[in-house]
Amino acid sequence: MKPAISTMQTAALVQSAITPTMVLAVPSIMISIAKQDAWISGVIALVAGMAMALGTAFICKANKGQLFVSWMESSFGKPVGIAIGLLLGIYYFNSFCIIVRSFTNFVSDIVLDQTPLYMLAGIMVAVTAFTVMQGIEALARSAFVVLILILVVVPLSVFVLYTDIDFKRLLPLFDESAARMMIASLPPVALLSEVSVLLLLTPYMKKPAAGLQAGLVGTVLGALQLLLVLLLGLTIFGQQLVPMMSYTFVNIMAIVEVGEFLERIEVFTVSVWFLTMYIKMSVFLFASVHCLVHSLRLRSERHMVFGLSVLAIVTSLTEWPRNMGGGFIFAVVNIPLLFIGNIVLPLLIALGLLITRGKRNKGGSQSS
Amino acid sequence: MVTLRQMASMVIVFLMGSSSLFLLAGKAERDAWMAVALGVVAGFAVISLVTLQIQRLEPSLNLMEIFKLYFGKIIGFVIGFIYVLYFMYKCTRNVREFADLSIMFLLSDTPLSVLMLLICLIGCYAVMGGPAVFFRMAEVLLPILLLIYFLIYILLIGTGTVDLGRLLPLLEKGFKPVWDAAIPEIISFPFGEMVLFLMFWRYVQSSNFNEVIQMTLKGYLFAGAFITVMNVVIIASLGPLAGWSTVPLLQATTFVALGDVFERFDPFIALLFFTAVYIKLTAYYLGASLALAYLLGISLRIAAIPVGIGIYAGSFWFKSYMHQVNVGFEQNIKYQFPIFQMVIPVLLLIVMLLRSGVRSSSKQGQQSQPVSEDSHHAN
Amino acid sequence: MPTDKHAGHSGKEGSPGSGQTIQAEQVLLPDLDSNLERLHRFLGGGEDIVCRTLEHRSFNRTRYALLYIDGIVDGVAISTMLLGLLEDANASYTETEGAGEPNLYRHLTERSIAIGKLSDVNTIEQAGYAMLEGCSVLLVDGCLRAIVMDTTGGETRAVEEPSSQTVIRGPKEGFTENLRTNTSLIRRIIKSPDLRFEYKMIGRQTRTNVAVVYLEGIAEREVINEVHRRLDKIDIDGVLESGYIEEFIQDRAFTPFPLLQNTERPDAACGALLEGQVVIMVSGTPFSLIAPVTFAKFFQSSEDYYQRYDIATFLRIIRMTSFFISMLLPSLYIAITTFHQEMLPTSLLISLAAQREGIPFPALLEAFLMEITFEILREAGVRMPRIIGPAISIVGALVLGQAAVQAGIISAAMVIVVSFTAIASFVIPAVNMGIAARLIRFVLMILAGTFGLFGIMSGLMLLLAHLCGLRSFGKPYMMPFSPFVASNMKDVLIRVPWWAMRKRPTNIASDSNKFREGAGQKPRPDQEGA
Amino acid sequence: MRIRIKSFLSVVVLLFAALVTTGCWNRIELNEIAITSATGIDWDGENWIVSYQVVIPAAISSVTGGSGGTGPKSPIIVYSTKGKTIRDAIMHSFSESPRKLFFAHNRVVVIGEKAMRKGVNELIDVYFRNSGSRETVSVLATPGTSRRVLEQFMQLQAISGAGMKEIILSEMKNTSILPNVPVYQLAMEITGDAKSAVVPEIFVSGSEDTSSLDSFSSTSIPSKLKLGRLAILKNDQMIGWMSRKESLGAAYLRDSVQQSFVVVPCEDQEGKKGFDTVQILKSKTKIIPKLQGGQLSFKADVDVTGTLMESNCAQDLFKPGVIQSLEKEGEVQIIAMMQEAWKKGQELQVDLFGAAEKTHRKYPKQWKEWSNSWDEVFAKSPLEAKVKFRMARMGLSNKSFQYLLDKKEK
Repeated sequence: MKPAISTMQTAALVQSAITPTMVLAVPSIMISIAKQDAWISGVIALVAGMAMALGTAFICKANKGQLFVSWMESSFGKPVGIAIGLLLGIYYFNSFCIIVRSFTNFVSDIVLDQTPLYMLAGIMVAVTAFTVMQGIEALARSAFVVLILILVVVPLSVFVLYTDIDFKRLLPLFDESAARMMIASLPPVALLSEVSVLLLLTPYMKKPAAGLQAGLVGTVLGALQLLLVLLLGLTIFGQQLVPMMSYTFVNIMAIVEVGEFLERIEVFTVSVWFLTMYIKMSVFLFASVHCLVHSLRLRSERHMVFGLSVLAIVTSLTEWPRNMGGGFIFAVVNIPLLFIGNIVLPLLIALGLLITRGKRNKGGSQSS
Repeated sequence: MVTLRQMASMVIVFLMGSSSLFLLAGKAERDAWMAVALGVVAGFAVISLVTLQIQRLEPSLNLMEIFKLYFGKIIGFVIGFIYVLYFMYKCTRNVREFADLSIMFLLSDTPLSVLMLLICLIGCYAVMGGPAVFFRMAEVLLPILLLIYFLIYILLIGTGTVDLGRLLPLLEKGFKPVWDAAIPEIISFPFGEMVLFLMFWRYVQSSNFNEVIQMTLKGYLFAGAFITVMNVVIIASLGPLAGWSTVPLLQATTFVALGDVFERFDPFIALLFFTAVYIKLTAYYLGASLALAYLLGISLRIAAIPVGIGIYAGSFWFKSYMHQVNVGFEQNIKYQFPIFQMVIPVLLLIVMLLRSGVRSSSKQGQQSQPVSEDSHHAN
Repeated sequence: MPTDKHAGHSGKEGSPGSGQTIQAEQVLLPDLDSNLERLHRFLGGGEDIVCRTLEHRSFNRTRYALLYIDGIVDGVAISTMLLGLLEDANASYTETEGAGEPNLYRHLTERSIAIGKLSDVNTIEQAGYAMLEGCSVLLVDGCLRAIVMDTTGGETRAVEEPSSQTVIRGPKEGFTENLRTNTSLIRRIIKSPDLRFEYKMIGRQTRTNVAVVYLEGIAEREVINEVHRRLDKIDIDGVLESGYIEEFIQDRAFTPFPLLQNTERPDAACGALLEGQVVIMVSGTPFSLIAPVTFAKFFQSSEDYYQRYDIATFLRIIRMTSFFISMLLPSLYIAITTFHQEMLPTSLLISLAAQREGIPFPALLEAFLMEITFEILREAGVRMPRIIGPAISIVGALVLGQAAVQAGIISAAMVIVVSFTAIASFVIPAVNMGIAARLIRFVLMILAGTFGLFGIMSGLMLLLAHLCGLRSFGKPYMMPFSPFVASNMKDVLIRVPWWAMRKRPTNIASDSNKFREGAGQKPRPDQEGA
Repeated sequence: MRIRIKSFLSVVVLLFAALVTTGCWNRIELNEIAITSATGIDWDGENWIVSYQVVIPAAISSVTGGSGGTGPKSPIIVYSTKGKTIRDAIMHSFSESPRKLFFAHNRVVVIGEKAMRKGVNELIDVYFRNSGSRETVSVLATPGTSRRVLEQFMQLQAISGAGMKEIILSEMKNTSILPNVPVYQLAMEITGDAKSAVVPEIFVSGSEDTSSLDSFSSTSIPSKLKLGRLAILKNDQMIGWMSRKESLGAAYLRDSVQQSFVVVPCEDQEGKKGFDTVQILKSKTKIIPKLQGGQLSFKADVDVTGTLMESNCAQDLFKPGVIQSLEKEGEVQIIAMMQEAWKKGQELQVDLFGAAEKTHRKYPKQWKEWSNSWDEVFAKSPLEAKVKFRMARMGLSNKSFQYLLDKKEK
């Protein structure tokens, strides 16, 4: 039977497609640009994210339940459809490699600094490949379970840090110019644009119409977690110290001290964080495999997953030099690529649909 | 329903409540116990002539109903409401006292607000159960309290801390200090508070009301004697230091050292004292809630909540422990409490005697709907 | 025994009486002696085959023979039936209008045989199989059909207390090997007309009787059809235990997690039936299978429903945590002591470091050593004869652990960790889930030894993906958790009191009738007087 | 199809085997790490000297009592290394220590005065850059060399590093004269608007050291580790010390007082003088900058709750008059302390009390031009302190004992 995933599970997928990389490197960059008003640009990013979710959901409504590539072919003709499918496939594969590389850097910086990079990347991609091989339904269910876990752990960490928070450190509000705030909101908006993965997910949903709901919940959850880390960073460390830390979230958890025994627990929170990283990697691998398999008309997805993951390990290790500055490259340099893949392409598709709908309505019967 | 034994044990525990903590009539120093004895006698007069008479005329009505019946709807409501505030104020004083003493004795670093919240919550839980449950608690607690007090006396006498010689130059400064220590203060502090029982007598199951009167007076006398004996023991064991410590009897227990095993057990005794105080403050809480429930026509459980919040908020009014003690012993006992405990009850008695016509009509009306009355209150 | 050809041929036939192409020499011939001789040859002439020929006086002395295999028939039923036949043989009947084989056949079936269930067969091979089944066959000279009488019996074990799944409070009777007793135990508990038993015969050589039991209207129709479809597909020589069938009909081939629940207790089986599940009972084993089943079901013991709800909830949480402890504790210990020492409080770290001062092996190897020793001890404990078995494993564990610590081979903390893990894996009511935890523990230990907490988290992610992908008879395995079904959560981690469990677990029971008890049955104490 | 699956599985198994055999990169056994409980940083003119106090687990825990039979071994050893930079010095430690230094359980970092005067920015950078060291380590200053502090034994606590942290924590909780300053708080204050920070001082009282175990055989040990004054830092360099009285006043101004005490002079009817000790239970300080015309001034209002711990004058404590006089005296004492600390801050031209941050928050526009010359602006702005003192309880007796004695004669 055709796999069917519920609305909440799609929301969990969308949320985990956005949050992990966003919460790692983006806060310290935003705070270095917009100082203590960084959380305002976080709010701007939230609003922009919801707008993008609305746009994507609007486009998805036009899809009558066909899979993405076949939907493209039916609305723009075979060659254009395959071109879009291949383009998206490559785009998702490329961002998959970026994500694998940024997580490998993160793990080797924070936890396992002497483990060789290829072994870390190997393990990560192997686990991701296994998850994708289980099919979209298993992936959706694990995403939901991980979301529940995060919704338990994150408030717990806020509760534990309660004594160190001092809201007065946000005080000279609107101290920075509006321009700096807009610039600071660029990286999170770029990452929030990942909601366009909904285009691929809605056909699999039990109730495709609820795609809007899933997109909104996903982006809001993601943006809220970013806001939470921004506020924690600002209220605990103040805006001068945070730019010095490459992974803000880890330093925040490092100063937790409850009683004599509950100290130095940031490795535990980071380990729970590994789960969300895995879900994000599996979503991207699934997206790229889905696009490539359907555009190239291949028979089985399992072989494509195996091939792509080996290719991903090699590219993610060799594409960038060894000594890259933490998450900076991926958060800032990656923005134009994200904009093209997640905003320009869907807009073109929307435009195309509008034009062809006019033609299709006239010749309504034979083409659909 | 409440049995006679329960009413008597409630009277004893209620009177023993906070009076067991302090040296009453401290101004009369060595002769304080005589002042207490005098107070017991004076109180006996007040309770038998005024309070019990009111209830004898209207055995099945509580104070609020009597006000409404005899003072008319509006004035009855107003005076009733003032009494609710009086009961709530007495409860706040006890809550604050309980909290401050436990901070001083047991938990020095706990914030006051948390402790008082805890006390109010426990009180609220007991009140929610209704009067029957609360009186059963008193009946269970009385034997335990008496046993422990008896144990303390045995220990104090056994280890020789009690030396009756310290009482000896009796009436050294004549009778006057004893008299003015007794009349305004002792009458109103432990013994004048019996006015609260006007709210409870109607729940007692008894064929005729005289049994209730006998039982209450017996309980009252026992409690009076008990408190006098306690005062004697305090003065006999502490002598000149009696007036010095805020809680003399606890101070006395710290002197006890029976072999190196049975030493420094006063925190255990402190807990016991606080149980008695807890019963007193919950009694006031219950009285206030029953009154409010009757006035506003709502059920006891719902009325207990606003009363509880009022008590908790009120107890923050006192700036410090000393302020609470000063307000209590200087102003209230001399000016405010006598009004509630003597002036208004006497006034009420007179009005009841005058408007006996109203009473006869209320008698017939009373047979027809006793049941609905009770159920209305009970749920 | 029948030649190979027969085997090939009969396998397809499976259930008796449905043969299509009957070769000539199979058909029963009128002549009694040739039939007897061919039947003997078909059954290989064991000397436990009994043949008793009789002669009926009033049906012009036609001969008829009674055949059965001694030992698997009910001796009492046979002897009474023989008595009846003998009497009938000597009695003389007047109105025998047409003597001869056909009405003797009819006369015997209607008037004289004292056995309840009769049926007739017309080939040697069917008669042979029936006799192997434990029935007895009556051949009449000159008649083309034979009468088959159901006289199955023989020595079976009495109903005893189940040995593996014991319970403090609750019924004490357990299933036995005999399918008939088991179905009667179920019948005695659920006396409703919609209780359906559907019988199948599986296994070419063993021809084991398998009963698919469900409650009409409560179990889902597709699930029942699915069970039947999968059972019919099994083509195997012999089925000696329900475990054979379990591996054939489960949804996924390679998974450490059990996809079918087995139980030895009729009350547990009936509990499953009432919740809309299907029970598969196999003759020859007290363990019957329950399907479809979810991950959470393995942490519910039948006692949860007999004890009060608060202790039941508490025990369930303990079981769930002990499952994770038995899987994660050794790997967490290795990861934290060798990779992330900063997570330990200082005093604990110093005492651990002092203990490990003289230990030669790295933590991973040390853990492996201890785990394997414990597994060996446990297996020794099980294999030992009943009395000294458990004593050996516990004493062994303690003595070995203590000696190892003294000798400085293993650190004391490791012995604590490993023994606590071993005990934790016993807490899980279902043994097969305990086994799953024990196997995964080794994989996680290797990952922890190489990548620390990161390795453990990767292993858990693999596990989560695998679990979410699993299905049991089409139903998602992680049912109430990941495809979140709020109403089922009432009976998973917590057990709400009985009066609150109104709806049957959705998505397992059929959607037609949802409610299993009336509403508003919360016990409300009468408000005694003020 | 079947062959390919088998080959894929065999590859995975091979990968797994490779994992285990090549060993595990980040794996460090517990008996291969040297747990440091305290580090000391010194500067001798051109080289950093970093000293480590390493814990010897076997000597402390009683588990391996058997092997410790060769007489009491010292639970800690101290050694130091020299280097151009701090990390360089730490790397030198590999050439002399059999085990890898492990900083995660480091409790305290002691910085010598010369190193403090040179600057702490290098140290903070080391603490934030690599993941091994913790940011919650407490910073302590010492007049002499930090190595001498590390070598001292402590009476009750075997590991003096952990002992130092416990002293500073309990001191902050009960008397709050010296604040506990973790590295991240030091970094925040230095990079804050005021560009200043404070660090508590620890020093070795007494002449010779108690660095050998046999000094424990007598009832009192020759010299002890004590908390002393407060070091003041400006732009990460130390510029001077602050006395204990001034540092208590600073603690009130920085609102870092959890519990403290104040000695209040008292006088009875006959005019006999004496002293009462009042324990401060709770104190809350608000510093509000006020701008009239160009002149910036600060108003500090503090409300304090106290209980009487000791009363030497003959007073009946429950009289309202007596309570008021006690409260008034308390206020006078606290105001005096605060003014003294404020004056010292202005004298050294360093704003230790967070005044800069509060001004930046209240007047962001004026803050633009004040920010670079803040020290002069701060030196000129006066402090008007107002304290609201509330006596909550009088303890177990309602009159002072002296009162009973005097009354006896009347």
